[in-house]
Amino acid sequence: MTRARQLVLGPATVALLAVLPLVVRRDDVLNFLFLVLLSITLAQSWNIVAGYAGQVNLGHAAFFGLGALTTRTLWSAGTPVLAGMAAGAVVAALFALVIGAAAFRLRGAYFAIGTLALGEILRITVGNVLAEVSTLPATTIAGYRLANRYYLALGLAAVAVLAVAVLGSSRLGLGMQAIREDEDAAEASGVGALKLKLLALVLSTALAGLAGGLFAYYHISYYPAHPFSPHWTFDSLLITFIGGVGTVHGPVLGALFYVFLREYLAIRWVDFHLLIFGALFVAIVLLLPGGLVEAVARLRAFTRRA
Amino acid sequence: MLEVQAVEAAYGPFLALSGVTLTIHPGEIVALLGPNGAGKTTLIRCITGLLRPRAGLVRFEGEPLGDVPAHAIVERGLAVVPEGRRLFGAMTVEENLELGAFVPRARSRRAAGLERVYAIFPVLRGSRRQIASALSGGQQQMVAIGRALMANPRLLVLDEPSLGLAPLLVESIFEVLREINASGVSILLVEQNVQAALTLSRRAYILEAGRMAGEGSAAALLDDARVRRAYLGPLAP
Amino acid sequence: MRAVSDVSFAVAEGELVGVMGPNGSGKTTLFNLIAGALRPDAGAIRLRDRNLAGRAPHRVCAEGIARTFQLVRPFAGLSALDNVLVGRLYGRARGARHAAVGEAERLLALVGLEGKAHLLPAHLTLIDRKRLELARALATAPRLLLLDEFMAGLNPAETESAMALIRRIQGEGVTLLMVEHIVWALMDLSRRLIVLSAGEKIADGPPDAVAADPLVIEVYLGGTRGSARRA
Amino acid sequence: MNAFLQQLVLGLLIGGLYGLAAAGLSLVFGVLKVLNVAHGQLIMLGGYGAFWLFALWGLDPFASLALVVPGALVLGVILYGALFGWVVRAHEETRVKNSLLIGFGLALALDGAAVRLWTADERSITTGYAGAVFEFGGLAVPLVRLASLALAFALIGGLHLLLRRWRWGRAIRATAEDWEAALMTGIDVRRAYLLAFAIGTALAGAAGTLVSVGYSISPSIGLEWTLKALIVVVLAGLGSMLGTFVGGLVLGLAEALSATVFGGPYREVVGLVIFFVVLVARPQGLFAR
Amino acid sequence: MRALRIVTLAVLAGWPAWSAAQTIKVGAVVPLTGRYGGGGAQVRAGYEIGVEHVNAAGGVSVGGKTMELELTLLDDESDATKTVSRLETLAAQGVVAYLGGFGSDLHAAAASVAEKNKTPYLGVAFALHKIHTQGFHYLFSPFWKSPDIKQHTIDLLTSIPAAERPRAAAIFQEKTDWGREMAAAWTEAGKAAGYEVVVNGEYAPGAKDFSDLILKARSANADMVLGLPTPPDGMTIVKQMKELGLSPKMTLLIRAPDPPIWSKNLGKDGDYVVLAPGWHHAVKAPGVRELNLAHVKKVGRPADPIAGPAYACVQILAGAIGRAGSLDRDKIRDAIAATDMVTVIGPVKFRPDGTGIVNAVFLQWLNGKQELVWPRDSATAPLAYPAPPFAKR
Repeated sequence: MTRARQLVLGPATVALLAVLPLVVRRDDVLNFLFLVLLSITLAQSWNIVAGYAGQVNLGHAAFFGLGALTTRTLWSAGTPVLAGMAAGAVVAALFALVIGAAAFRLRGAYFAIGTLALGEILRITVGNVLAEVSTLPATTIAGYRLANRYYLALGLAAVAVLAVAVLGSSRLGLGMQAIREDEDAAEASGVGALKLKLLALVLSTALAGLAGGLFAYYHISYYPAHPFSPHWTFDSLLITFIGGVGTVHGPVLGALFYVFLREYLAIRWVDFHLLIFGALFVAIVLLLPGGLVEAVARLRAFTRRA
Repeated sequence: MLEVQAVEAAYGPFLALSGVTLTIHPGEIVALLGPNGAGKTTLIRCITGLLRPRAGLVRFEGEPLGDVPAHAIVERGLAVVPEGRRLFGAMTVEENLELGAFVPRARSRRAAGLERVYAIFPVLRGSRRQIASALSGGQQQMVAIGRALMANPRLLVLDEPSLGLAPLLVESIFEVLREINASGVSILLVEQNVQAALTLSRRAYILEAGRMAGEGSAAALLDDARVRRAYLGPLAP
Repeated sequence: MRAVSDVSFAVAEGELVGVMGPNGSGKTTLFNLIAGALRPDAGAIRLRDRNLAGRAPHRVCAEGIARTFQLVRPFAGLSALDNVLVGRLYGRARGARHAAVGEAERLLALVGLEGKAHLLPAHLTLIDRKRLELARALATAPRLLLLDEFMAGLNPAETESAMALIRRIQGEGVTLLMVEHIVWALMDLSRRLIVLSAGEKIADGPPDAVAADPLVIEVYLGGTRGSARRA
Repeated sequence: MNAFLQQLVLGLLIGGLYGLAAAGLSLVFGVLKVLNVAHGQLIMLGGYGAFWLFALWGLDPFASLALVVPGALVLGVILYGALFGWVVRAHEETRVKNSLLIGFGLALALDGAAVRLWTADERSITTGYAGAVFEFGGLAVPLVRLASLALAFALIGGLHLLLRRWRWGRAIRATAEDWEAALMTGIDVRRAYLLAFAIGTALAGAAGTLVSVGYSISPSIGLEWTLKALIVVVLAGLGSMLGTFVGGLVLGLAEALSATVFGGPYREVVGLVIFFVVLVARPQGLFAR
Repeated sequence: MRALRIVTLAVLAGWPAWSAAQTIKVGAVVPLTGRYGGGGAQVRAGYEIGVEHVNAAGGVSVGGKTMELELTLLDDESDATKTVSRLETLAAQGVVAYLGGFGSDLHAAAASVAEKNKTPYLGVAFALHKIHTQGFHYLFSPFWKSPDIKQHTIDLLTSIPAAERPRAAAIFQEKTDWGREMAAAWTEAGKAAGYEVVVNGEYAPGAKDFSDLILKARSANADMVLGLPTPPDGMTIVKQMKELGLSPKMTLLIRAPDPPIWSKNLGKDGDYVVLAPGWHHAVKAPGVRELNLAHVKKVGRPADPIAGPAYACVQILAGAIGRAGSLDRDKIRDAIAATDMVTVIGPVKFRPDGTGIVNAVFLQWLNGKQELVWPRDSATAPLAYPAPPFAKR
């Protein structure tokens, strides 16, 4: 795809999605798209550190959760939600800086499992300390508009995609990709690996923190430990991998595909949806080992030839 | 014994071997010489089934090895001592040796094989319970050769057995190879140590940049300027 | 275990020095020490009087020492141009981005990769990958360039063109230290050779003197002592 | 003091189960370089196997190991042939990634299938001798859990011997270290992979049996056990089954210790903190060579 | 990008759109998989039998027109975010009311969506009172709450002769808000019932080892154990109590012993445990027999403890729609609030906060069966008290 087409198509998609709530007045469609957009943001943020800097972070939910926790707390106390989200992003990124220095002593699978442990530590601690359900007051619920959440999600997803697109062609992104490909060779070319890995982690977790803030704004009633659940990490990972890791489009395609399939099957086959979803997932991985981005490229090459 | 005919091999898009032909007759020691990166190890990978040639044919005792999986080639009587020894470092010396006799043709003669290896390398008997990675380089090389011998091969392929060893050790290793050959095992020896290799072998091939650059009797090659130049350059004496 | 012990030498600005020695003699270890990939247990590595021993590789690179790898290690997921850009944007040069692209393209042309800027390394031949790695190293604007077996695996024609390339780079004022197995090429290129054996320096001098050194012939051409005498 | 010692004893007992749960995962990861995140689901299936043998025929759970383990072995062969055998053909990096994805899909499918087959109810086996206790110097040592520990140890010990003495056991170890060199010594590496995966699944089946006796099983326990096993695998480091077992014991002890010191709710947190610290200080794990 | 467009179109076009039919649409999101799957299955059976019975009896008369109930039930995998998403799907289908799932976290999420969508919500199987203090307008629960349990615990204990009552209680407090709520309530109840809380130990749900709590209770000579563990935690607690020799006179566990599987799993070790599931298939109320018959036909056993209240939800809803005479959700809501009817769980009324005024029951596992032991008048067996030590069973 040419850059020019990208420049037209991206804003056009966003514009189309922006007018959608005015046309389609169904909360289920908005809610579905909200989940897709949230998944795009979360997967894209994971993509920065895993797809670009090559560090498979299995503790991603911790940053999503920290963002949600901070935002919800501040918002409940009367802070405007956007300010709360900003604070959530800062808290998530600061935590990333603190643990990153230790975690980046680990490489490869050890980094992955180490961060998984960190995520679990946070989840259990938050579950222990904050065991009370967090529910918005009835007056807030009365004024709850899903469209507001949808627009915020749309904006955030656009920011996330844009951030990854810009990063991908920037000096920093180039350095991160060099680390992903070969950390030693990157160092030999002057790339300070630790600094860039930390930067990628901070960027990634700040976005995850924002996504968490969005979740806190969206979800009326949940237990504070819920956004710390490893499921959020796994969802991000699966979406990114099945879409295409280290690409701008991968997480977008992956999120659409993953959320759609999951929701559709859950509605269509109440008793067998997990079984079908799992089996389909396995089949897709076996048939399209390169992810959806690659499959789309192959499909396009095929249709062009035909 | 072994025939390599017009073999062509590639890693991805770039060609590592082209039109390589080589023959080993029963009972021979043949040296394969050539500078680093000339494709010697690639050729060995083709012979041992780790890499499928893109074109050409490898025959062992008259049978083409085209579709034979690597592990089954050992069963046919072709064993290899890989470059860098590639021992199973966390296992004991004896476990390494016994793994050498993994294939059915060698299993029944495991005990005799062990005795033979210990007879050839008496030091190993003493260190047989030691973890292989704890051995010195020379002893590790002995284990690697011993492991290949345990397969009871009719053709032994050695990839740079002198690598990183002190000259005295190289000498004794080569002495052992001569003994092994005398017991009826053909040998294909890949070496950088030209002098030693040519002293040991009767014939030699010279591989350069993926092609056969020369072939001949060892005695002739020892005095061949081409060999010398390949290693020491035009200024070589 | 000691891979390299008590090796001392100096390289003058603009010089091209060859390092040779049999496999396992410590050449690559020496390079890793200079480039910061390994930390020396003792001794100093000075570039223009600044001690670089023990510094991280990317700092060493920023000081002006670049390297290539024995087995080529291009960034497989990045285009040729991006490979070179990494060097340009992070090395000693740290140019502005738009200027960097121009410089990267110039370097790609210099090493003979014009028209291949957008290919992935997997689609390049070995010699081209070596050229690419050289361009990436040059992009960091090195004062000293370490070439680790640059000619390994090349056919004679390719070797000739690689030699021409190295001469061109030397002509640009880069100081070169190269490990090489293809000795005739090394002897042809350099005015001075250092020979390592078992981690120690056993010879240092002009090529003809080194080639005639009996010690060098023994360890290098190898063989038993008896046959060395015969040679 | 007595209560403290009692805690440690119980921590040790559960640690043995952690070790057994991790052993299969460790073997598969070490040999195939494949991360099977559906390992917990395989444990779950093993638990159901034992449960049904008990519920339908009244078979003692420890005796039912004699059926569950071979059954799981067969299941492992099938899973390898159908799924993971395809993954091992890829390069190592893609291998881990694709195995993660396939494992995830498999886990979901098994979760869903288990609910359909056995309902979502929790199940547990209580034998006639459940709750029996050895008194030992004032410490209560529950018989069932002691037997579980002993069995776990016996299984791991057996596996250890198998990997040391059996021809194919050595082949598996050799493949784990250097599959190319293994191939060059005449080992059919694919077969070693298959065996390792099947044995790993059999170990999961055994672990599931013990879980169903000491604790309870339900279709949703998979993830929890996968995480626990994963942590033990990394804590212990790859390379030694006995090391993995000891790693499990260490984790069990650490949890018991922290429950005593920081209170029950922080049992797992402290275990994880210890894990992280060990990992950063010694990335290759406690017992890896 | 072409594929992206195709997928986008597919999402918009293929998304289930619902046609208006001549039925009353009722939606339920219930955990059928995941950690609450076991409880969800009980709830589901109650709903489905309830809807069958209402329709078999001719449906609901709405403004002179008789309409059938149409239940759409979706699985949320015990994940609150999916609960929300699937409730929205049901809303778009045009449901006039929601029936709840299982587990307080899912209920909390679901009730708030119902509130947002201004759709009446009837849920059982959660005793957490806190949700009802948020000022929710559409939330109703014909199920007893923590304060009710507290009061009835007092009633149950005071029915025991004063000299024999338990004196020292150990509370195994799950580290959740309901756990905290009930621990406070039971501590309070001790004043009236004459016991002292000697151990109040916390644990995180899903724990594999409860020995620290059990040992503390043993050394404090606790003669009563109170807790509200999930089924796996409850089973582990009982197993470990036996192993560590803690044999209180009374063990009152809410939630874990509710499913019939309890005694299958624990055998006679599960006996004597007192439970408070809110209902029993032997209570004397109209319709219980029919419910049991249908449940036997469907599942092979009389109705489970949670199936009854779930069935009652359908009865209450059908009654309210009939009285509202309209499918307007606010009118249905008001009719539910004004409920005063007799269901399979007995007479039901609602307080202004949406909690139900319902009969209370305590059951006890005796010889592998759930026996109704309180209230005395409908009891199927006398309360076995004190419970014999594990060793003597």
